[in-house]
Amino acid sequence: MSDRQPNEKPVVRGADGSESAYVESQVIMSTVRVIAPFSLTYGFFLLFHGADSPGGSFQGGAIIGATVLMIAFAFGIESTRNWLRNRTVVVLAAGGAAMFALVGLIPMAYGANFLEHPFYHEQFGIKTKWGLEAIEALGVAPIVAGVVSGLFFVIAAGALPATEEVSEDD
Amino acid sequence: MVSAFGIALFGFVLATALATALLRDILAVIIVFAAYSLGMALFYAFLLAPDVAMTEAAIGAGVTTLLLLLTIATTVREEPGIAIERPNLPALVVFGGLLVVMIGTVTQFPALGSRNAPVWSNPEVTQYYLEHSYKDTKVHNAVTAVLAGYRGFDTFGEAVVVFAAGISTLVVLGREVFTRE
Amino acid sequence: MSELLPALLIVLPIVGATLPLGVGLLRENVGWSIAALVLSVEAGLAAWLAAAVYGGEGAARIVHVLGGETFGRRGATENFVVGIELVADAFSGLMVLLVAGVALAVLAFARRGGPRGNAFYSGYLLLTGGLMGLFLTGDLFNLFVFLEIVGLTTYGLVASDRDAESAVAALKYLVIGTTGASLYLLGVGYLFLRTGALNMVDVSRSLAGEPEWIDGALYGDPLVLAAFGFIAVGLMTKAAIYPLHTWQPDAYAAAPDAVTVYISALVSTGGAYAFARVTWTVFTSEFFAVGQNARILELVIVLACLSVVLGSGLAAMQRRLKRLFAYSSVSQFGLIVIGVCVAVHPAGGTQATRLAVYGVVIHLLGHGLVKGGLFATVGALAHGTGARRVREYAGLAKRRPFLSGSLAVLGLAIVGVPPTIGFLGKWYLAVGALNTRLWPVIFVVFASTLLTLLYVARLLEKLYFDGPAEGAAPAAGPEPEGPGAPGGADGAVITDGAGSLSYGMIALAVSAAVLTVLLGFAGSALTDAAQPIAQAVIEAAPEVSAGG
Amino acid sequence: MTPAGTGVAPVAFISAELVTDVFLGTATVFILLVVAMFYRVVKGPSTQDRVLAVNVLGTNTVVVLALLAAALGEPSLLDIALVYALLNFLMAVAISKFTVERGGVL
Repeated sequence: MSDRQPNEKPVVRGADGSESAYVESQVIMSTVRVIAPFSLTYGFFLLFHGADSPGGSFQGGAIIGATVLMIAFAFGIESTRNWLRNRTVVVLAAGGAAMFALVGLIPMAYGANFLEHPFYHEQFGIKTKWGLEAIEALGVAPIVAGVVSGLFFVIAAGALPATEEVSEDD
Repeated sequence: MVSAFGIALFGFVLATALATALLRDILAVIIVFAAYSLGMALFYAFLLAPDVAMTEAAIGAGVTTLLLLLTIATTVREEPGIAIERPNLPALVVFGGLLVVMIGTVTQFPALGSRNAPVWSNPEVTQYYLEHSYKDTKVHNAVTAVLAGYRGFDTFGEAVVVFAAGISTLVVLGREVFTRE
Repeated sequence: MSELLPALLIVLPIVGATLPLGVGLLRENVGWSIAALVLSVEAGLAAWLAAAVYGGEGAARIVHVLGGETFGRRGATENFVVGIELVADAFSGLMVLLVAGVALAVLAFARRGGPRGNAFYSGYLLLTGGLMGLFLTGDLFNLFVFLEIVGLTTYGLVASDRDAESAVAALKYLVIGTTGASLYLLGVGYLFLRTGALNMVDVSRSLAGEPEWIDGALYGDPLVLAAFGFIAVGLMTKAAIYPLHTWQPDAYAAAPDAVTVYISALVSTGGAYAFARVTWTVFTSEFFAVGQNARILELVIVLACLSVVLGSGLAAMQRRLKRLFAYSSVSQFGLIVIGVCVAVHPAGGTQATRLAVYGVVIHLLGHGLVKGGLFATVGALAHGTGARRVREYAGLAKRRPFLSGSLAVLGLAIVGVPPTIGFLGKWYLAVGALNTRLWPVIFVVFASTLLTLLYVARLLEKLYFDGPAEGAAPAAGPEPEGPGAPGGADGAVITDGAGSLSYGMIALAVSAAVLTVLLGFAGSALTDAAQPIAQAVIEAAPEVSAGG
Repeated sequence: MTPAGTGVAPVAFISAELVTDVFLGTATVFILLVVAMFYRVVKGPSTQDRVLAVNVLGTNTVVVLALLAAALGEPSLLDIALVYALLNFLMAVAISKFTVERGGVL
């Protein structure tokens, strides 16, 4: 690699032009409008088909999260955040973790072990397979989708100034 | 032909990894890193680990790139004065040491795809999975059976790792984002 | 019933961690109450588990097979585990008690002094759950998963003050800590490549060449040697051993006070525990008795000795209290790593191993308690008076007698003055090294004790015998909130109590001091508790089973 | 390696190995093209060059994955190709928006 510096590229700065910098682009918006339903469906396909083919909840959840990101890129983060309310993201992430634990804990309530899927078959006649599907679809996928989109919104919003919350009220 | 493909792919991954480490301009590094992810996903696919390849494709190439871009968009980015990072001596020494150890030990590895490798031949773990996973779970993909069944607790832990990453980001950025609606 | 406890201890805080966010949608500032509730239950469960482990004759080995019969251990115990096991034995039982106790106690500090907000307490509970998993798991890969949970949440909590200094410290910790965890993972990968197993006991049996599909012991295998190297370096990074310690002083000094108390007591302890666990349970003393393998051990001992000396030396040079005690941690973990190595060193006999194991267990426990208590005291003094530097401590004893008293007691415990638990740990470690005839180690321990005495004595002298000098009055008031705040402005008015000192903080500091002394008298009970661990290390048995 | 599941019915005088080799050989050529294209990613000089180059890389990857799927007889690799095609688009959108809007991806 030569020492010639590729410095002629446009100076890219982002400190000042934060949220107002969004520019509508008809091309991107209409392309995303076409693609987003497909990628969302594909995410769900991976998620539910993981038991029989490569892929699974982690990948599926990531694709679903990426779809949200795609929409946010095309239509602007603020409007996406309004559409997908913060509550949804929290419920996905925290709810997913809680659901995963719950699927594991229910057998323990009956004295079986944590995540003992065959217990569901013995006690309720639910096939073992559905236990596996449950932690994948109810646990991992929502966490991944929620955290991916949540991270996106949080990072886009940036840090709060430090002084605001370290107040001495109690 | 298999080895020719492997060597070409390896060359590409090595080039992208070096470029990621050495380029100075952050935006360029992010783009190069995405290319590295592409190469790694191809590698996993080539080694017949489609689940890992898909994860690398979805997370490494897709989500990570976007989050990194977003991060440099919301922070101040300085113009690098130089194009190529000048590696510093202690780092090179550590790197060299690690390289020697890795190359020295890699020669001891069982051959790729060897049926005698303990990882494969161990009758009480891997072979057990292959024999019993369908009987136990009625799931065709043995990887899913291991991930959600036999080693389900690891998956629980990894899901919590993802959750913890989200929480940590909230804590670091001081956001109670979700209480204001 | 007690078989369920290990899983519950891990899952409960994690479920609890989802609550502050979930309930936070409806109400603000519920985090502390939820954490207090969850951790109280957790402490009860931990006590129950400890009772189950130590209740009977000797120590029980309580195993929770995750996934039950189908997905965990199938049939007779000679078979390998196909899933993951959680194991509560004499070693992890003690550690679990420590985690539960400290986690609950630090909440008393965080009520007033800690960062607020629901996300913070989610992270706090996740960290507790991660530590529980770290101490209870019996699986090498699972250990990595919990190292990650502990690491990620700690990085976040260190930066929860959100000033520039703590952000940089957290970033440094993130980079170094993640590298350490990756090296550990690499080592585990090598072991897996050679044995095809991940359960600690099974890997240990495979290394010994027990199963018939492995021909002979693998102790001389280059991959296994490299695996120990990677794991040792990775976990020594987590335990902050020289020269991998650089993250620790920054992280401890820059974190909010409540977080410093917590992580100083538990997080590096987790790294040191993992190192001891892998060295003793997976590799066992037989690994080091083969060929030149003991040389690796001696290399680690040399690093640990450097850590001991440089840690105390650098501590003596610090002006800021939190940095001072952070460097002292580098030195104390050096001692623990020395003990871990001495216990399996082939030069030592049964007696040396026994003493070194006692030393490691007691010092891990004692250091957690003492260092947590010290940071709590320092934090409380800072909240009460604004003093964060050694010179600002002049004459503080008159104004804050209780806190100064506990600082004195805990400081002496760090030096290793009897009758404190600090003395017990150091004593056993030193005598263990003596029995192995590792003379340089004895010298190092002695030198570090002198250095420690130096800075503790200097501190106590300032505290008790120095009047507040004119012009060097402690900076007071709300200003020095961040650790980076310039302290000691000339002629600042002493406004006693910046308003954020609470009874919870004082109680925490004083009870830590009292407990340090009480446990100092409980030497025989502690060695009894550690006896089964020593027995297992002596027999090179992969399982710590009932005392024999 | 048998080409079972590739859907390629070997004609009598074309052996299965030959088919595999042809697919793998083509994939190797594509990888070499990728390496050549990577020069543009590193060199730049402008971000637009890089975006375009990395997009070509992505498309090439999809092709290579499809060829691998045929060569190794693993149709499941096509799923990865699909994921890649989707995310490659997303990446191109993100980077170009980043460039055009001078750092404001939002």
